[in-house]
Amino acid sequence: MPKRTIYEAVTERLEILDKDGKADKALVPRLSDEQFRTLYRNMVWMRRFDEKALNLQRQGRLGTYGSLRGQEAAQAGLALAMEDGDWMVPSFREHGIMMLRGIPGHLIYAFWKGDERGSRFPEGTRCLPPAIPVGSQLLHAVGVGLALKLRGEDSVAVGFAGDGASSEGDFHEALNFAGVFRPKTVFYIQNNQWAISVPFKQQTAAGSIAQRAHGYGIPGIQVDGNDVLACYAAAKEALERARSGEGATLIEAHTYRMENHTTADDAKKYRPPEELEYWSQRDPVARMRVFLQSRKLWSEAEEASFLEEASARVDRDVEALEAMPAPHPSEIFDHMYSELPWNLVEQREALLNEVGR
Amino acid sequence: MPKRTIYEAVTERLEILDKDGKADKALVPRLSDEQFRTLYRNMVWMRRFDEKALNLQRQGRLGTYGSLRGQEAAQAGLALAMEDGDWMVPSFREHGIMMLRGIPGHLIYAFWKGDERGSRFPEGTRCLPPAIPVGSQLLHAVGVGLALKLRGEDSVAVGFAGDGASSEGDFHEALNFAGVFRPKTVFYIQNNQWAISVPFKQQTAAGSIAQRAHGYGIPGIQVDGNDVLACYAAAKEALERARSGEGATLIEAHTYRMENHTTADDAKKYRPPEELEYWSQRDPVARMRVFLQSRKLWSEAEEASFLEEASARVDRDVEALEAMPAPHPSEIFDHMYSELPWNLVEQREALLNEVGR
Amino acid sequence: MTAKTSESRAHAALHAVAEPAERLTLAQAVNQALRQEMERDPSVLVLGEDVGRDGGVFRVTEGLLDAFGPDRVMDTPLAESGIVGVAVGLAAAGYRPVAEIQFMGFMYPAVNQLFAHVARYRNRSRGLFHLPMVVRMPYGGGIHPPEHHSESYESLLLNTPGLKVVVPSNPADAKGLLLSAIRHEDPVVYLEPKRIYRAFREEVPTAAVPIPLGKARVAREGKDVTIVAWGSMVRQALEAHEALGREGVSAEVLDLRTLNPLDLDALLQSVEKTGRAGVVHEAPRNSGFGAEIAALLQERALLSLLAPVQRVAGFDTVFPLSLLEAHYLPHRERVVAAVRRTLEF
Amino acid sequence: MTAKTSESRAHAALHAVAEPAERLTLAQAVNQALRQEMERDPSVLVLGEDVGRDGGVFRVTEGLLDAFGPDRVMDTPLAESGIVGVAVGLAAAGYRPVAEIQFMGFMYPAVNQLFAHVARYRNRSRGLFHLPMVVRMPYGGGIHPPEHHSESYESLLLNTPGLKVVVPSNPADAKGLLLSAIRHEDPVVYLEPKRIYRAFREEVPTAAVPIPLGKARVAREGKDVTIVAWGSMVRQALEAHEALGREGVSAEVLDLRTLNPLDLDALLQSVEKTGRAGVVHEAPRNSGFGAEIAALLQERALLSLLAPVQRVAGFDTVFPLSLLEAHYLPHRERVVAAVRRTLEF
Ligand SMILES: Cc1ncc(C[n+]2csc(CCOP(=O)(O)OP(=O)(O)O)c2C)c(N)n1
Ligand SMILES: Cc1ncc(C[n+]2csc(CCOP(=O)(O)OP(=O)(O)O)c2C)c(N)n1
Ligand SMILES: [Mg+2]
Ligand SMILES: [Mg+2]
Repeated sequence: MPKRTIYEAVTERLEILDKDGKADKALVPRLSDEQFRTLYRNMVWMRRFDEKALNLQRQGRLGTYGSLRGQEAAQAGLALAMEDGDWMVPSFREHGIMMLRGIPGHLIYAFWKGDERGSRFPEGTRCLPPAIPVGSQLLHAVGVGLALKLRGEDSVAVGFAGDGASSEGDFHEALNFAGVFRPKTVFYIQNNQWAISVPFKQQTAAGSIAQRAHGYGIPGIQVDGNDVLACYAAAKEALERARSGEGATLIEAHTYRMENHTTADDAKKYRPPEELEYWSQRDPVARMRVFLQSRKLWSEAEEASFLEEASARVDRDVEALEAMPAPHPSEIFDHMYSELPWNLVEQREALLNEVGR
Repeated sequence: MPKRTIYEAVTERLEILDKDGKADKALVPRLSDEQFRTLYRNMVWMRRFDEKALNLQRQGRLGTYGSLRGQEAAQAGLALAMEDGDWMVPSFREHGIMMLRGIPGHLIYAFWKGDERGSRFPEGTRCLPPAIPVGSQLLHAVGVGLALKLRGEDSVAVGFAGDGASSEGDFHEALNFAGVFRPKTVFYIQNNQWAISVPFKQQTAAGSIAQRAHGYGIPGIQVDGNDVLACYAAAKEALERARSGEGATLIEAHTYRMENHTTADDAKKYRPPEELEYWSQRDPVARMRVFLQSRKLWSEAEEASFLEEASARVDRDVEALEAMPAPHPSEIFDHMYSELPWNLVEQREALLNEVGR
Repeated sequence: MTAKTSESRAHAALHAVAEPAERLTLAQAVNQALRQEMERDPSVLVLGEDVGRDGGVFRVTEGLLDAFGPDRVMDTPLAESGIVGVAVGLAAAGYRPVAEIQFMGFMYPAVNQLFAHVARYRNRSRGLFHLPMVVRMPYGGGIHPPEHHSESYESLLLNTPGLKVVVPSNPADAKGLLLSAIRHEDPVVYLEPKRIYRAFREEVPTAAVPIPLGKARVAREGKDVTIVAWGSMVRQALEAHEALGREGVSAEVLDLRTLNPLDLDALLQSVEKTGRAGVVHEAPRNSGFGAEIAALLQERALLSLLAPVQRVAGFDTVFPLSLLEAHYLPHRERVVAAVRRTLEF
Repeated sequence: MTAKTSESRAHAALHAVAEPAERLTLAQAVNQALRQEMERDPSVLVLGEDVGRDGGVFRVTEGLLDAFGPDRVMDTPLAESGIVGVAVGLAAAGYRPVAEIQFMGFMYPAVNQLFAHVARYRNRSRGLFHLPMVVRMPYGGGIHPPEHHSESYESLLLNTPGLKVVVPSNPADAKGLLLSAIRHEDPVVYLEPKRIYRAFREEVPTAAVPIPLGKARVAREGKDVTIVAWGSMVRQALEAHEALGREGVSAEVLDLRTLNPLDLDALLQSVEKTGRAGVVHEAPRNSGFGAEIAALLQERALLSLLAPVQRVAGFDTVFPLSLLEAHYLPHRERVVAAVRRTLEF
C-alpha cells in the first residue's frame, strides 16, 4: 500500500423514529410518559405560534417573518435535553426553542414586528439576542462556552446556525477555536436543506455538515431533525460531553424548511413541489403523534385540549404584543453607550423637538 | 448498531524517501536522471538564495525577510510537477518556487527590500503578487482556477498558504467554493509547524490539515514536505486531476520552518532546540543528495559546480537589485487607478514640489 | 409627484439623444444593463447569493440565469468573502465579474477581500494586474426589514483608496452608470438605493448608452443654496427643492452620482454660485461623507460660504428596526430646516 | 530632543499628583497597565495571536503568560474574526477580554464581529447585554514593514456607532487611558502608535491612575493656531510647535486622546481662542477623521475661523512599502507649511 493512513473516522446518523413514526425500541430514550407528551405538546405549541405569526404578517400586524415550520422536532428535542442554566446563542429561526426556554412569545413577535425591545429578554433567560449575520454567532457560543469552562460552571452554551451559514468563514473559525480551547459548547446546525433559494447540494460538495467535524478534532453527528427522539438523544449526549469538560460537539439536525425563507420570499420560484411532498410525509409532529399513539399516550380529547391551550397561549402573546406601547423615539439613542455622548444628546434633542415629546 | 454510517473519512500520507534518503523503490516517480538532478540543484539554489537574503538583511541591504529554509523540497517538488501555463497564487514564503517559475531573483529581493516594483513580475509568468493577509489568497486561486475552467484552458492555478492561514475563514470559504465549482485549482498548504510562535497543535485540534478536505467533498492528502520526490508525486497527481476537469485537491506538505518566522522574530523565545535538532535530521536537501548518491547521480565535483553556479546566479540577483534606481516618489500615486483623479494629481504635485523633482 | 414628473422630464432631456426609451423602474434598469453587457461581452459574469434561480432577492438579476446559463450566472455558497475573493481571481484571469453582496449590511465579511485586495491589486503589482470588476450592493433604508438590511457604509469605502464608488439615484442613471462601471478598468462598488428599486418608473434609453463615471448631475438648478445628495437621498433633496420653491427659495440640487472620484468642479461651481450648501446622507453623521464635502468646501470655497455647510445625516446610532426607522431617515423637512439654517445664519 | 524633554516635563507636571513614577516606554506602559488590571480584576483576560509564549510581536504582552497562566493569556489560532467573536462571548458571559489584533492592517477579517456585533450588542439587546471589552491594535507607519503593517483605519471605526476609540500619544497616557478602557463598560478600540512603542521613555505613575476617556489634552499652549493630532502624529505636531516657535508663531497642540467620543469643548475652546486650525493624521485624507474635525469647526466656529481648517494627512493611496514610506507620512515640515497657509490666508 503506497500511502499510509494518518486519519480514519466515520460520520454517523442517528434515527429513532422511522418516517412513519415507528420507533427502534432499543434506541428510544428513557423518558417518562409525561416527557414524551411534553415533546409532542411543545411541537404543537410551536406550530401554533408559527401559524399565528404568518397570519399576523399577512394582516400587516408583523413585519417580515421567518417561519420555523418543519423544524419543530429539531428545536423541541434539544430543548428537553438542555438544563436551566444553559445558554442559547441563537440565529434568527430559533423562536420555537426560545419560547420553550422562557422567552415570552410577545417579545419574539415584537422582534419580527421591528421592535428592538423584542430582543431584551427577561433577566436570567441566558439567551443572547438573535444574530442576523449568518454564522457569526457561533463564535459567541464558543466565547460563552469558554467563559463557562473558565468559571467551572456546570452549564453549556448552544450555538445555532443553518446550512447556509456553514459556508461562512466564521463557522470554520468557531469550530476550530472550539477544538483548540474545548469550551462548554454545542454547535447545533439545523440543515433545513435551503439557504433562501440555494439548495444544500449547491451550498457545499460535502454530503453532510456533520463530517466537517473531522477537520477540527471534535465529534460530529447527523441526526434526523424531524425525529424529536433522535434530536433529544443526540443533544443529550453532546450536552453531557460538554458539561463534563470533554469539549464541543457538532450536531447537524437534518430537517426541512416547509415554508418560504421568510414572508418576503416566494419558494415556488425555485423549489420543486415533489420535494415538499417528500418532506410532508416526514412531518415531525405527525411522527411523534404516531409514537405516542403506539404507547397509548395520545387521544383525540387530549389533542383537542393541547390545541386549545396552545392557541390560548398564542392569543395571549398577541394581546401582550399589541398592548406594548409604541417605542419612544429616544430609544434610538439610549442604548448605544453606557452614557450619552454630546453628539447623541444633540441628536436626541433635535429628534424630540421634531416629534414633539 | 444504533447509528448508521453516512461518511467514512480516510486521510493518507505519502512518503517516498525515508528520513535518511533511502527510497521506497516501488514509489519512486519515473523521472530522468537529469530531472532527479534538477530537483536537487533547485533546492541547492533556493538555499543559496535564502542564505544570501538573510545576509543582506543583516547588512541592512534588505528589510524584514522571511526565510524558506527547510521548505525547499515542498517548493522544488511542486515546481517540477507544474506546467508552463499554470498559475501561482502565492503567499509570502514562496520565493523558492517563484524563482523556479521564472520570477527574477532581484525582484524577489526588491519585494523584501520594501519596493513594490518587486511585485511587478515579467509578463506571462502567471504569478499573482504575494498576499500578506494570510489565507485570503486561496480564494483568488479558486477564481483563477474557475476562469481556466470556464475558458477551457489546459492550465491549473496553485494556491499557497501556511498552517496558520488554515485557521482563517477564507481557507474554509475557498475550499468550499472549490468543492462546489470544481475549478482547476490545487491548494498547496505548507505546514511548517509554526505560525510565528504558535505551534500547529495549538493552531488546531485536527491532527492534519489534509483531513479538512472531508468537509468539502474534495480529495486531500498529506505529503512528507521534506521529501522532494513525494512532493513531486502528490503534486503531479493533483495537477492532473485539476487539469482533466475533476476539480480541486488539498495537499498538505508537512515540513518545517528551520529559521525564525522572519528576521524580525526570535524563535529561541518559543521553540524547543530538540525540535530543530529533530528536523535537521530530516533536511530535504541532504535526503535528496543521498538519493542521488544511491543512483550514482552525485559527485563532489558536480556539487561544487552547482554551488558555484548557484552562488553566481544569486550574486547577479544582488547586483541587479542594487542596480535598480530608487523608485520615483510619483510611484505612490501612479498605479492606484487607470487614470489619476484630481485629488491624486494635487497630492502628487505637492509631493513632487516638496522633494524637488 | 410634481417632483417626480419634472425630474423625469429632466432626464428625458438629458438623454434626448438616446431615444428610443422605455419606462423602467431602477431595478429593471439595472437588470437591463446587466443583460446588455452580458450580451455584448462574454467575459462579463454575475455571481452572488440567490442571483441565479431566484433572480436575486430584489429580482434585479431575474432572467439572467435562463439567458446566459450557470457558467455566467453563478449562485454561490453563502459567503461574502468568498464571493468577492473568487471575483478577484476571475478578474485577474481575464473575466469581468459583477459580484453581488445581497445587502450592504452584509459587506463586512467581504471587507478584507474588498479593501485588502480589490482596492490594492493594481498598485501592489505596479499595474501588471488590475481588476475590472463590479461589486453591486443594495444599500440604505426605507424597506422595514430586520437588522443589517438598511445600512449605508459608503464612508468606509471612501476612506479606502483604490475603489471607485458609484451611486445612482434614478433608473436612467442606474443603467448608464452601471454600463460604465462594467466597462471600467478599475474596480467599482456600485450602490443601489433599494428603497427606490420600484418606487417609480422613468424613461430609460433602450440602447446601451454609458454615463461617464466621475460626473455629477445638476438635478435642479437654483441660485440660493446647493443641496448635495446621492442615491436615495436625492428624492428628499428634490422634495425639499419643491417645498423651498413654494417659499421662494431657489435650491440647486447636485446629485453626485459618483462618490469616488468626486466631481469637485461641479461641487465648487455650484456652491460658489449659491454661497450656501447642505449635504444629505443616510449614513451616520460622524465621519460620514458629508464631513468630507463640508471639509472640502471650507478648504476651497471659504470666502464664498455665507453660512456653514449643513449636514443632514443619519444619527450616530445603529440603524433602527422598522418601528423607529422613519425617525432615523433624513426627510424633506430636515433638509428644508437645514437650508433655512444656512439662510438665517 | 527639546520637544521630547519639554513634553515629558509637561507630563510630569500633569501627573504630579501621581508620584511615584518610573521612566517607561509606551510599550512598557501598556504592559504595566495590562498587568496591573489583571492583578486587580480576575475577570480581565488577554487573547490574540502570539500574545502568550512570544509575549506579542511587539513584546507588549511579555511576561503575562508566566504571571497569569494560559487560562487568562490565550494564544489563539490565526483568525481575527475568531479572536473578536470569541471575546464577544466571553464579555457577554461576564469576563473583560482584552483582545489583540496583531496589526490594525489585519483588522479587516474582524470587521464583521467588530462592527456588526461588538458595536451593536448593547443596543440590539436594549441594554440587557453589554460588552466591556477592549480590542488593542498597533497602528500606523514608521517601522518599514511589509504591506498591511502600517495602516491607520480609525475613520472606519468612527463612522460605525457603538465603539469608543482611544489613541494614546505617550507612555503616561498609554497607561492611564488603557486602565480606563479596561474598566469601561462600553467596548473600546485602543490604538497603539507602534512607531513610538520604544521611541522614548517618560515618567509614568507606578500606581494605577486611570485617565478619563473623552478628554483631550492641551499638549502645548498657544495663541495663533491650533494643531489637532492624536497618537503618533502628536510628535509631528510638537516638532512643528517648536519650529514655529522659533519663527515667533505660537501654536497650540491639542492631543485628542479619544476620538469617540470627541472632546468637542476642548476643540472649540482652542480654535475660538486661536482662530486657526490644522489637523494631522496618517490615514488618507479622503473621508478621514480630519474631515470630521474640519466639518465640525466650520459648523460650530465659522465666525471664529480666520482661515480654512488645513488637513495634513496621508495621501489617498495605499500606504507605500518602506522605500517610499517617508514620502507618505506627514512630517513636521508639512505641518508647518499647513500652519503657514492658515496664517497667510
Ligand atoms: C452574512 C450574511 N449574508 C447574507 C445574509 C442574508 N440572508 C439571510 S438568511 C439567509 C439564508 C440563510 O440560510 P441558512 O443559514 O440555511 O438558514 P435558514 O434561513 O435556512 O434557517 C441569507 C443569505 C445574512 N443574513 N447574513
Ligand atoms: C490576516 C493576517 N493576520 C495576521 C498576520 C500577521 N502574520 C504574518 S505571518 C503570520 C503567521 C503565518 O503562519 P503560517 O500561515 O503558518 O505561515 P508561515 O509564516 O509559517 O509560512 C502572521 C500571524 C497576517 N499576515 N495576516
Ligand atoms: Mg437553511
Ligand atoms: Mg507555518
